[in-house]
Amino acid sequence: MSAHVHSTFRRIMPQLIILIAVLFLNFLVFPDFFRIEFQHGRLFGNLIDVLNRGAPTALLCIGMTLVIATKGIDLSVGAVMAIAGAVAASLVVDGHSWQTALLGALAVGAICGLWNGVLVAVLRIQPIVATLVLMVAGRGIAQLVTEGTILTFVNPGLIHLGAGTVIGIPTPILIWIALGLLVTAVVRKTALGMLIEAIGINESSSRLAGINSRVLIVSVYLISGFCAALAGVIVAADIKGADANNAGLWLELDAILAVVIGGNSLLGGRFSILASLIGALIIQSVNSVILLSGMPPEFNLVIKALIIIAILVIQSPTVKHALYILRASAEPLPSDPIKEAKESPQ
Amino acid sequence: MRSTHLPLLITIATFLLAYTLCASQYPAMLSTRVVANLLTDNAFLGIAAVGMTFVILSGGIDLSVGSVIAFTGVFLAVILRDTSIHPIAAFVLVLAITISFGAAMGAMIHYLDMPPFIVTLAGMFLARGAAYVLSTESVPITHEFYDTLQSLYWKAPGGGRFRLTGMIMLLTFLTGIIVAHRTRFGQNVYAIGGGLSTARLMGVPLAKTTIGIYATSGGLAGLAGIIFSLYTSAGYSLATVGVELDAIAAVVIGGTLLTGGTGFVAGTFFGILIMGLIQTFIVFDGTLSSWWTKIVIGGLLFGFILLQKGLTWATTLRRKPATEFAAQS
Amino acid sequence: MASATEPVLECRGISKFFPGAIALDAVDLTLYPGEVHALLGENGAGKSTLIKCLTGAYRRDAGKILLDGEEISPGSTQDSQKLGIGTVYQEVNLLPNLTVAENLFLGRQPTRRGLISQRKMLTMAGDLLAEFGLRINPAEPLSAYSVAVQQVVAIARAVELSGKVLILDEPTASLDRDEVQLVFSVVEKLKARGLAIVFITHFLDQVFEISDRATVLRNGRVIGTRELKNTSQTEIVTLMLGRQLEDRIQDRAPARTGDTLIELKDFGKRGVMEPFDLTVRKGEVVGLAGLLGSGRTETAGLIFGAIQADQGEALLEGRKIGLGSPREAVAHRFALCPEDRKNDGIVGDLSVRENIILALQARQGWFRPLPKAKVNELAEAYVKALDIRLASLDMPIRLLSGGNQQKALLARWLATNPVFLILDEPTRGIDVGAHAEIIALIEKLREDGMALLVASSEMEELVAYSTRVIVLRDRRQVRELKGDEITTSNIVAAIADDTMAEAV
Amino acid sequence: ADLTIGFSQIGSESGWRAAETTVTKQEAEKRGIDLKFADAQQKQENQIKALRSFIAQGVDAILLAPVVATGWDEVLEEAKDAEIPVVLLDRTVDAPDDLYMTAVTSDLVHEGRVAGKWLADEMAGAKCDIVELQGTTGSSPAIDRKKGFEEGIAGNDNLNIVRSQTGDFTRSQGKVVMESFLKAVGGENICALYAHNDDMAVGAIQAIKEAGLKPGEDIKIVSIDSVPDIHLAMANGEANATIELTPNMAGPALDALEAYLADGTKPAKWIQTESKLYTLKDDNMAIYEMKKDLGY
Ligand SMILES: Nc1ncnc2c1ncn2[C@@H]1O[C@H](COP(=O)(O)OP(=O)(O)OP(=O)(O)O)[C@@H](O)[C@H]1O
Ligand SMILES: Nc1ncnc2c1ncn2[C@@H]1O[C@H](COP(=O)(O)OP(=O)(O)OP(=O)(O)O)[C@@H](O)[C@H]1O
Ligand SMILES: [Mg+2]
Ligand SMILES: [Mg+2]
Repeated sequence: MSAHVHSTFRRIMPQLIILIAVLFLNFLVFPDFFRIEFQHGRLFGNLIDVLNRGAPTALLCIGMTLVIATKGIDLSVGAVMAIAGAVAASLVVDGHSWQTALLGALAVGAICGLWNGVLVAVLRIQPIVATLVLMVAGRGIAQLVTEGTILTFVNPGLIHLGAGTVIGIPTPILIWIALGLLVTAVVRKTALGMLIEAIGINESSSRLAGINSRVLIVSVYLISGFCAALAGVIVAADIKGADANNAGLWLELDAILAVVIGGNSLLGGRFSILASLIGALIIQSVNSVILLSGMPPEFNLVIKALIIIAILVIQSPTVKHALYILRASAEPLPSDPIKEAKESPQ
Repeated sequence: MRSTHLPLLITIATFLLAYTLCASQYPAMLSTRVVANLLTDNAFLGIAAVGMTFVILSGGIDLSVGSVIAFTGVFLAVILRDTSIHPIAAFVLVLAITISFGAAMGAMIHYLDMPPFIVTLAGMFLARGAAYVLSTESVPITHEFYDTLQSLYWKAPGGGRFRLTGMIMLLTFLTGIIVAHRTRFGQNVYAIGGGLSTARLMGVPLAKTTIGIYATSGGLAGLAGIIFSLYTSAGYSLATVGVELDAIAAVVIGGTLLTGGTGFVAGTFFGILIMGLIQTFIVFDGTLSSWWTKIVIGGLLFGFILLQKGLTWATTLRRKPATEFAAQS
Repeated sequence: MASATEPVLECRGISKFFPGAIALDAVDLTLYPGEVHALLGENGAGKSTLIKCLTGAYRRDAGKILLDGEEISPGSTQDSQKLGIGTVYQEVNLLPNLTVAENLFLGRQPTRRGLISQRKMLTMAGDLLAEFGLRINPAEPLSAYSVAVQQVVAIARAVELSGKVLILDEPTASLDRDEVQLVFSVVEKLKARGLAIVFITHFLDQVFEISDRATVLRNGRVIGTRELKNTSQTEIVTLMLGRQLEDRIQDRAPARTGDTLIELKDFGKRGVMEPFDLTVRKGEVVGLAGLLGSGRTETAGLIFGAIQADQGEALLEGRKIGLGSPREAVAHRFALCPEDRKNDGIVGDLSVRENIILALQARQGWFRPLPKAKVNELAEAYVKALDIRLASLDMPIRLLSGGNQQKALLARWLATNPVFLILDEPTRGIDVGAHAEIIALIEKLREDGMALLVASSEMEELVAYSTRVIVLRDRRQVRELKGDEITTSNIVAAIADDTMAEAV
Repeated sequence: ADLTIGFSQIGSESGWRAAETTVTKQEAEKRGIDLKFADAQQKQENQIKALRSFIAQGVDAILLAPVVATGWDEVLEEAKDAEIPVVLLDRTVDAPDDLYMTAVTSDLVHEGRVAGKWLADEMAGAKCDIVELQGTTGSSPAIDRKKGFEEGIAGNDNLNIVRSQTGDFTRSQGKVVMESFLKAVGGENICALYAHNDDMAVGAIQAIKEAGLKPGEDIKIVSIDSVPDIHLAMANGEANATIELTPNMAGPALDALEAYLADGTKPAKWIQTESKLYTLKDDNMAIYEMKKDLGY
């Protein structure tokens, strides 16, 4: 067990270090960054904001990690968020309870995931294009539901999901942590994780070993759709309205970025949801630096791009290998299996 | 003719069929105006898509093109406003910048072993951010050289104007076709797309080719930016958001596989025309609401992919026993 | 013969370390012009690694390489190609998406006014392939041709590239006799032209047929170099294994076949395999013989559900079963060790341990993970039983040498405790020692009452373990040989007979 | 004869724009006009394509809501050659004014100025630190409304913009950015919020409430557009002022077009719509009820 904890820790070590570095950057631009107070029945502070505002990306990257592990990608999550938010809002506006609205939205998200999954696993359309279809059309579907307006609602139950607190902690934080733990537990305590990795590494071999790759692939897209729907509901609940045009706009890119910053390969295979979640927090912390720095907004993108490039370069296999050599120069192991293997075709 | 030319023929056939259908509903679609518009309006997209075709043929992706186009426009507008250099010099300068930008991304992809998706995503943020820093406002370009270039067109009977920009796009496609099929660089692009490690063992110069591919894409995005600035006589940092996805869609509709290694530059040309046709048709129809427009575009994209899939499937089925064993990673 | 002349290529003290393994330890190798030099050794001895260090595919950690007396240091395969070293790597390394001609001339295309001349390239390709007895359309994509054809194309390409040295890493593993002869005749020609040729294989007959000298590697060290004229096979084997290979007792325990296990009726798929009937009993090894492309792999794939049959039915112990997918087959305790281990066998990035339990876990279902202790126990047991050479069970399987990967795959299927085991080319790329062990294993499994179906191109091997041999041709079953009929010559005759019959 | 008019709309990126589309369609229907609607998905190139297609199709007139001011000369010239009158809606362009018939717009700078003036009057010399939620970086409303507001408060040393960041015109970004303002500056130190549109203000109001402050009292809120939800907030005393940008640009535009096509009367080059200021003195609940079905 302790060996397991140890190896997990080693896996997420680089991400943790980067997170701490970026948080420290926050501290430099805003010295009160780490202060957390209990105000008006809720925890209040920048750190809480990072956790809270990171919720949509964090939720998306749970599903995205699994999809990417199977060598796929899901570009439609932003659009699915919009659809789910619209469905939830229109259900409560029509007088249904928030539970019904939530279930409805999640079901719709799952259906969207199913559609993507079938396109990828059964029709064998390449994931990028397969999900591009829903990315383009999904926002239209969401607007169809809201008829182009921002559909506002006042249902307190639904609003609580996005803007409420539980014992002082904003609900979205609890939701993404809970879902992250749940999915991690499910894939790691069962054989699912290994089977998903096997598919991502070599689908043909996996199928011949008796793995039901189709169903598994459909499932990961389904989970991704589900996560996106949950994120969509939270985002809508947060502003008490479904904004079909803007909800989750370009958030798929953040989610993919989070997965990559989490050290997961876009080529599929080995994955760590925990590391992806830290990746999501890193992205949110970068956003936080930008907001707190008080720089004019035209610099936002340049700052974000430069920080991200720095992070990615540090994490790239080549640089990692160089660091490994540096660290290992005292030890007898002269080279890194990852790098060497890259050179080998077999 | 190689059997692999089939997807190309199919794309062309699809375009002709779709055009006939559209024309039968709206005879005005046959006017020279529509034909000229297809060329002029899609010139910048077409040029960017040529670069994207090379990137995708090599198994990569370039998400930065939309931002690079916007950056180019802003850069030109600002430099022509603030200095007195001649536009041609400005063009050369901006092409040098975008080519180096692309080359830098290629170098990161190759030497740092990072996935293209992520490198070019960061490039997309950076280029757009740089455009913002140069100017958030839309800057008009008033140089008379621009007027000269814009006045270069041939007015066909029926009112269609065949402009210089459309011709530049055609020229780019021609060059692209020749480079892809008749040069070593082009062959190396296909080789890398067929399998990176195999290409390495076969002695393909990976560094040179990869950097070349992204430099090409960056340079063509720069050229597309110049064309776009001619098209709008301005530079605007919010322009051409998401154009990379349009370019990718055009490449895919044109029959190039995103996994790399198979496809044709010429196919992309028809992919562009098909997308332009879809848009023209929607405008001619004029009854779709904002959201139905999106849904219909998505639906048509799906339709084309499905059609292409079906045809590939039908053709590979014929020789399945032969291909199955040779499938390489 | 060649000793008087200066060496073309000299390796001095080449070393290569991998984490947990020393793949090469100060290896010396000297090549003279006009010689065929065999590089021999067990699986994992370091042969392929040595080649890759030579051609610049790997960075070597120590040592010098001299070409014509001058020190060279190829940093990439491109460099070594320029220096006149042509190489065929262990797995076919060509690009399926390019045409045959493009593959042949990649990087050296004939140009006219700066542009590649397709027409000229096609003519040149046609001429080149004709030398190898291949009459195929070089304008077709490579993927349209079989592995064997591709292998020959790869050899042709390497020959074209080799001004001084030609390296062939197990080039004959997927070729049958006629094609091997063709390759050898080309090698003879090149040898006469003064090239130095390195030849790696596990077929000792072929080594003695074509090679002049042999260098034997064991555990990354050179054990010795011998003039083959004055050496016996036994001596070479002893050098390779570090021990003598006991002669196997040829008379097997008589086939005590049990009840019928599986019965296929009118089973087949249009365009892939003509419908056939097949019955396999418990305790029986059915061999599948035939030429390349005769349909052995297809037969195996059909039975395992990897290729979906479109007609016929399957009975397992008298009950009708469906074989629509490998998953169904695995559920019925079938197992298939595939021919193409790189693409259909290993899951490269997963650890050896995970690869071994993969099929068992897949059968158990997603939600019943095998307990850790059980996993370790299984993996360790099989590593020991099959003598898989590895640094650690946690290393990704793609880092194992080819032969050891093959053994790990075998372990994967044995771990599922199958009732019916299908082996497609089980000994491909496996060294002599392991070869004998695998044959012994097949024997043992049969004696334990398992039913086996083994497809192989090595007739001696089929003769050694089969209780029945089915001969295939052109995707049809043409003969069945039983008991004493099973001899190499009968199999060859069966194939030839049929050819004759066809011709009439 | 039946008129066919092409309408090139930017997209449906905000509630206001959706309302403009709805109103335009209603106005066209009222007059029996065949309206060809083209949504450009926020892209200028799509608008140019749409215009060219309209010309090829031979429509009688074109309504254009330009996404950006520059870049229209070429295509407008083509329309002129084809003798198709073009009317600009809600934003103008940087082209010679003989290339279009008229522009029906509000004055974006003026809107910002009204907002600034209102705040200056409201504070009446008291010291006030203002935070600003900008629109999408680079968009003309963001640039002009910022400029107008700065003009409006110019000369009042008591008024200072202490933070200014983009909220992308959306509710959720408005909320997120306001949250960070509240922490970076301290809620008690912020006296007023100026948002470039109502949607961001609505998001910011929620952030202020969650921080335990009273929007409208602790922090004065002024924004632009006059969408229904801000009137609801004003009715609840959670926002203080909004400046109306009417979604009915098509009404005056079509009036002018019909007059021109009937007897050739040329309208003025600029038909300015009113930038009406609404404050807590108005009956905001009634306005909300009136507006809420307009498709915002
Ligand atoms: N990238 C790598 N990382 C770690 N170990 C490696 C790597 N590549 C090879 N090895 C190890 O080096 C040793 C030599 O492997 P090599 O492939 O050279 O063997 P070989 O002699 O070609 O065997 P075979 O006959 O099976 O092909 C093996 O033990 C293998 O596990
Ligand atoms: N007529 C043909 N033309 C081209 N390729 C062929 C032809 N017949 C068979 N092949 C190819 O030959 C290869 C081997 O075929 P198959 O697997 O059926 O034979 P096998 O007896 O199992 O041979 P192997 O010894 O390679 O396992 C396959 O890739 C098949 O597609
Ligand atoms: Mg080897
Ligand atoms: Mg076979």
